[in-house]
Amino acid sequence: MASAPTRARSPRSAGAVAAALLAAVLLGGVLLSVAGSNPVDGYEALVTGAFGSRYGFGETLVRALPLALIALGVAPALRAGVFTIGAEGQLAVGALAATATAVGLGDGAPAVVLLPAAALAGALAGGAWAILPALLRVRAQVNEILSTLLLTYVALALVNYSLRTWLGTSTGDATLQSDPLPAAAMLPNLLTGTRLHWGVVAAPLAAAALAWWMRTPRGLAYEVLGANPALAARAGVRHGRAIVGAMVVAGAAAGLAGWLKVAGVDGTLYPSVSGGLGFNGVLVALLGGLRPAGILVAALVFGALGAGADGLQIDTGVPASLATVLQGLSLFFVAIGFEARRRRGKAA
Amino acid sequence: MVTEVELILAGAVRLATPVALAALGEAVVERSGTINLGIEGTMLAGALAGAYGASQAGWGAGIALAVAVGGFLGLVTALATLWGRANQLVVGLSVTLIATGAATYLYELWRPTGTAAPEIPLAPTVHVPILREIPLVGPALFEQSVFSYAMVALAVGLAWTLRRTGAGLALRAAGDDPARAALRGVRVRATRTAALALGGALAALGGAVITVGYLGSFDVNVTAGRGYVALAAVIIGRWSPWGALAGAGVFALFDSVAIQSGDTEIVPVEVLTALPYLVTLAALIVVARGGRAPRALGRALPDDA
Amino acid sequence: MTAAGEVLLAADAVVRRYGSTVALDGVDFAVLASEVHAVVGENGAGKSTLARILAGATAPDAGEVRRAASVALVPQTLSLVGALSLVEHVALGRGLGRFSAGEARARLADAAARLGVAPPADVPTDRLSLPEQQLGELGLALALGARVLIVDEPTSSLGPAEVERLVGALRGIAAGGGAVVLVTHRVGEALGAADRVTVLRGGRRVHHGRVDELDADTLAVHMVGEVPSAATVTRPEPGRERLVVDGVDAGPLAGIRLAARAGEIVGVAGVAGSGQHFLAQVLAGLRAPERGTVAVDGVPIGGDPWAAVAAGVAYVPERRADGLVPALPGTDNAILLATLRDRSLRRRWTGLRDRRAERTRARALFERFDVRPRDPALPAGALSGGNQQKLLVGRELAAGPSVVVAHGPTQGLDLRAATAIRDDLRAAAADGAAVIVLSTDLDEVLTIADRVLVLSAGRITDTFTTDDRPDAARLGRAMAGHPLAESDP
Amino acid sequence: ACGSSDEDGSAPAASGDAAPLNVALLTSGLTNDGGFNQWAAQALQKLESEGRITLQVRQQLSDPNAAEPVLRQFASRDFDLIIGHGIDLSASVLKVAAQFPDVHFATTGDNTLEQKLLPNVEGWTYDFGQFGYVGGVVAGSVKDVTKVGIVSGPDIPFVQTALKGFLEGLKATNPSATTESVFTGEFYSAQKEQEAVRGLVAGGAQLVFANTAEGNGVAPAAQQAGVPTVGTAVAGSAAAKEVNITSANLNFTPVYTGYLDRLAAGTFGKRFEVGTLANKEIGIDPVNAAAAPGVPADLQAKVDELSAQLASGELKLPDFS
Ligand SMILES: Nc1ncnc2c1ncn2[C@@H]1O[C@H](COP(=O)(O)OP(=O)(O)OP(=O)(O)O)[C@@H](O)[C@H]1O
Ligand SMILES: Nc1ncnc2c1ncn2[C@@H]1O[C@H](COP(=O)(O)OP(=O)(O)OP(=O)(O)O)[C@@H](O)[C@H]1O
Ligand SMILES: [Mg+2]
Ligand SMILES: [Mg+2]
Repeated sequence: MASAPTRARSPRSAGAVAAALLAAVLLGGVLLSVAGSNPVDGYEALVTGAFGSRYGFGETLVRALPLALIALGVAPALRAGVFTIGAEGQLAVGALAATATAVGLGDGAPAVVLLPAAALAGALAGGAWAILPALLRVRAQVNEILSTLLLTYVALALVNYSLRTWLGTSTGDATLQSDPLPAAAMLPNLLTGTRLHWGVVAAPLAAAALAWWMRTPRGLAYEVLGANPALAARAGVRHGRAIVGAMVVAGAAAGLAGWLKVAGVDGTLYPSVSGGLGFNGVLVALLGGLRPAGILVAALVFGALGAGADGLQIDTGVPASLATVLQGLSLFFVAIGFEARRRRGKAA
Repeated sequence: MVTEVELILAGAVRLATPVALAALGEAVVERSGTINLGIEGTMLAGALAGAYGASQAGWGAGIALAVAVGGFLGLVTALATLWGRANQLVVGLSVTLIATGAATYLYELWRPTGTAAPEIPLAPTVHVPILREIPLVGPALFEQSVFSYAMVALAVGLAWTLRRTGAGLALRAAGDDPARAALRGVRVRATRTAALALGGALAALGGAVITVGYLGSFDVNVTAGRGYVALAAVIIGRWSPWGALAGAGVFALFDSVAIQSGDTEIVPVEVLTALPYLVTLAALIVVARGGRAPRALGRALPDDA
Repeated sequence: MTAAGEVLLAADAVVRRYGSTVALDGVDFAVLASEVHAVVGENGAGKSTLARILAGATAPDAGEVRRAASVALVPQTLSLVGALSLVEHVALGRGLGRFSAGEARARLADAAARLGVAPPADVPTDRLSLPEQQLGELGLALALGARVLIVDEPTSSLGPAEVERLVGALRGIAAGGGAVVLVTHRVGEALGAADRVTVLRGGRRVHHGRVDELDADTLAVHMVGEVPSAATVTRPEPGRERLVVDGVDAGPLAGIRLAARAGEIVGVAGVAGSGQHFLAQVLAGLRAPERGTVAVDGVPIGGDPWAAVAAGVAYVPERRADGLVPALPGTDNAILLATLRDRSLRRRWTGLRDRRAERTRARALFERFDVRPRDPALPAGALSGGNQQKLLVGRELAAGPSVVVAHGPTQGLDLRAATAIRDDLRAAAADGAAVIVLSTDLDEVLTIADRVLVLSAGRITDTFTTDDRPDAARLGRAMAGHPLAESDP
Repeated sequence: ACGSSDEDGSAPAASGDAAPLNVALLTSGLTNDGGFNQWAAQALQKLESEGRITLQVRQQLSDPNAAEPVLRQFASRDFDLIIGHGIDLSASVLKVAAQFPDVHFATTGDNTLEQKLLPNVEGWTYDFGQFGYVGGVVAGSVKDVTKVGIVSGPDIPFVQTALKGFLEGLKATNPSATTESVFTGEFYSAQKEQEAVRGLVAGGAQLVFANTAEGNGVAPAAQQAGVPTVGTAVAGSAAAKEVNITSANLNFTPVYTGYLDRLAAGTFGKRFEVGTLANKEIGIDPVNAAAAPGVPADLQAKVDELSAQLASGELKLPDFS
């Protein structure tokens, strides 16, 4: 169904990504050697940690889920040339709203009420957090990279404040956290012996939605938005509304990811609920080439690196922070690899 | 009251110095047309390199090592964005990921469990005898780390260089209109590369100032987002060296007030944390209308430059 | 002192290829002291390539260039860096150390004296008007010590008065013992300004010699070979008013009032900076007028591009890049404006794009407007400039518009493509559209329009029909937009 | 309250010289901070060198987001004992332990931890009041000190307990001394500690007490300001060696030996223990007489005597919590 050049481009960029990942793997091998570990053993431990056990596999998926959701949500904005990178803060306020809703409705409420109410609260809060930077971009030409970044810190301060005051746990714990969510507000487990929960179905659903949207007339008009807003307006996509729309959708997806985090995994709101997920989500979107399938794969790679790293340290004693280095390296080489491919494609 | 104001101001200068050094470098980088989101990671790398070098061979060696590491990261960024023409934002964020991960990784290799914390000699503080007694601003201006004075000297030097030298002209031209600058004999890529190397070196210096200038210890949270603060400071400062100092000062002032207000919670501490970001946002709204950003900022290098 | 007739700059049998295109094919050239030497030819003839090779900015694949004096190139697209002043340009790209602004200023003043005009030297050049920038480039080249100036199409955005002033400056340089190579595709300009002329066609030198031995027609034949004749379209008498602009203020525009009838082609002439861009945008609904109304067939469209498209306004922007998305395939570019509007391009149940229907539509458009190659799957950016323009014009005209707003529609195109596009515009008018053609090129406007409005500094200063063409002096006065800053001592 | 009950009978029946046990230590800070985290790592490394355990250490896990997956990884991999060291880890340990009833965990916290323990989790805390009291006595013994500055971490109950203990000790030895107190809000924030110290010294403090994790920011600032400290970790920074008079410390060796013994005996679980001078889980660093001119020559003797009195119960302190 895709037009010829689009279809022709996919395997080539897949090749570029593969080459880039290979380069990252080689450099990572050097770092493993520095740590006095045999790189082959190191990678084996990494892979075993990520996929070698039921628990590890579940962990990989659990970690990939919020990344995928954020990336799929932010993809339309990035495709339209809107660089909204505030998912970190949007996830945090989404988690905050979802927690407040679930805890506020309390133990009495049934799951059919708690689950959708908390999900909705998360998505609305995340989306709302995107409105200010969106309006500033549209009305005052304020660069959205910076405004969304700045509001991320404001969001984290808001979560901290809430946990220190009105939303803080009543049990007098030393660390900031909310009361645990009522059991009925938690997403049921999907795979016993893992943390994998039913929320994971959100990723393929969101991917399908993105794929569908990219094939709609509006999807085409959005492609034009970044390069040529006047032309997009003539095609029927108003610049201002489109940008606000794309940024709010990205925010809502991040907020939803925040709900999934507390209702699927943590069961409690911690100040560090976002913990870099938002930034990594944006990177996953870019790594996945802003396409649904690519994003799912990239999210799995990131998730596997995170889950595998714990196994790596346990098995070989290599510090788990190597995973962060590997994530950065993959991204770095993918960014170069994409461009090289694009240019070679043009020259041909 | 007087002592409190003195403390807050002096503390603000100390808290501003690392950020301002990074912001000065980033101002140069952005003037040449690149946004470097890698400075957060570069600062952390500099903090570790400074700590390592200082513990091995004194604070001067720490600073030298940090500057070298930062310059190297700047060159890597240049290689990817200018020669590889990769997206600046992605490369910057990935450099931050790599540097953050690597700093944690290397520190754990350097100081595994069971070893003592490194002994990191501190760089000296300059005490100017009489001027230090001036009320209110005395301690803020005349009793500071060598790096604070270096920061001011650097701002003077950079402002002059941008206005009065061929290097400054080349830099501004590369950031404004790379294609035409190239037509006029400016080596755009070389210029931007040099700017990135300098910016990386200064960001790393800023990081090293935290460990070698003030703390005498290292952990992976020492920079805590200050690189992004430096980015904001550059914008509040409208891409000028003096503006970068002022922008860094705004953030530091709020931090300093938050610390000195101690447990007398007049406003929630989170408000003080969040306020500088909101102030920056407000500044952005004003500045965006003025619109004196380097015109080619953030764009990929044109094929003919 | 050098004698007149001394060869200052010469090229022997230079060849330059770009991929399979041979831009220059064994061209000989020489410019002598004290002369203005015109290089003329159609678009794509190789003029700019020759200019760059002469200046040393591009290396030839074969052949040799000899320079007996310092050479400076003022390129076709201006090369001033907007953030820097002219004074700073003197030092730009010449070493990294400290520079003396005083010395640079003195050198510029000296150059200005030779040119006879002095554009402001201390403000960022993006604050200068276009003619000031153009003259600034010339002054800069002289200040940097060039004796031979190569000027590539300097007049494309100037009005008659400014062209005259520039030609005067160029003649002054030649009189002072320097030499000027004037690259242009305007026959009249070459004849008026130059001592000798070199004609390029398809990368070969097809003629060279003294200007006083030539007349305009002969020179045109040298340039073009044979001139394709315009297809004759019979058009009905102008009908009802389709476009009415009433008292519009927008940006520099003040009190614009105009009407265009079905079947009529209205030209809007004006130098760059006269407000043409704003007028075109207002007509296309891309900019809301601050005051006044724009109506198409009685429907107001102020500031709403979507409503404008719905009312049947076709818009060909000044720059092709503003009308097409180079990265997207021809198909997407061809159906872009219809995709959200036209149900037949969508699948019935899902609402998704119907790729087959889109391709069919695009192929038909490529066929009808002769876009080559006939491959709508190619990215639009891979088409040549002329074919991109045909694609753009085709998309806008395909749906049978009520009003056509075409801004510089044949700019930078060779004669054949330009003719085709003019024919398309005439056909649209014949089908009942009101057509507005805006251009800085007076010849173009006179060629196509039935009626001409002169726009200057945001106001309509004159209006006439093409049958009743006014003399050059009246036109010059009407078009004189920005007065130049007088030289300061 | 210190009852031991072991519901799960699956504990490995290992004897003293059987194969070493697999132990994982998760700390909230760095294990070379010279203080709380390093003391734990040192104790376990000693046991490792004696061949009783194999040890894996993971640092800087104060963020539950980072800590919980690591706890689960260890729990799912046949570790005999997983220690979550630090009050910020205790909630995570309890959460994960509930899902792995067959795995043994230990964690630290404050007095509220006791009620939350599970059959497979042991808890530990120490006498914060006593800990602070020792510091107060030392600070009060320094000559010519009229004002003492105190830098505390977050304003939470056990930090308050230590603070009250300090004030009581100070009053006991120097009743006329005044104090000024600052909370940084964080256990590990060296730069905030520094600025707090500068503020206190500018306000007239002649000595600073570090009531934080290890005071790694307190010592360099105090050194620059020219005042001595009490309570900073001497191993944590070069400055502390110069300016710190003495600090209380924690000795985890008896704690961990107890864990191993109970694991071997199959009695591990739900036990809560409080470290004190009496059970030698609190100790006091040697006095650095060169830290300040006002340190009296007999301070070491005085500290030793105090320590003995508190250990024997001869001197009883009120409940500060
Ligand atoms: N950098 C380039 N890359 C590829 N092709 C080029 C390049 N420069 C010129 N050409 C090709 O060489 C030929 C001559 O171009 P040139 O710019 O010299 O023409 P020109 O006579 O100056 O035309 P115009 O009147 O449009 O300025 C054209 O076919 C053009 O497409
Ligand atoms: N970016 C590109 N990618 C691929 N092919 C290109 C690209 N740009 C130009 N070409 C091809 O190079 C050739 C020369 O292009 P150019 O635009 O110079 O044509 P031209 O001679 O000026 O024609 P026209 O008169 O239509 O503008 C054309 O065949 C065009 O298809
Ligand atoms: Mg040309
Ligand atoms: Mg062309």
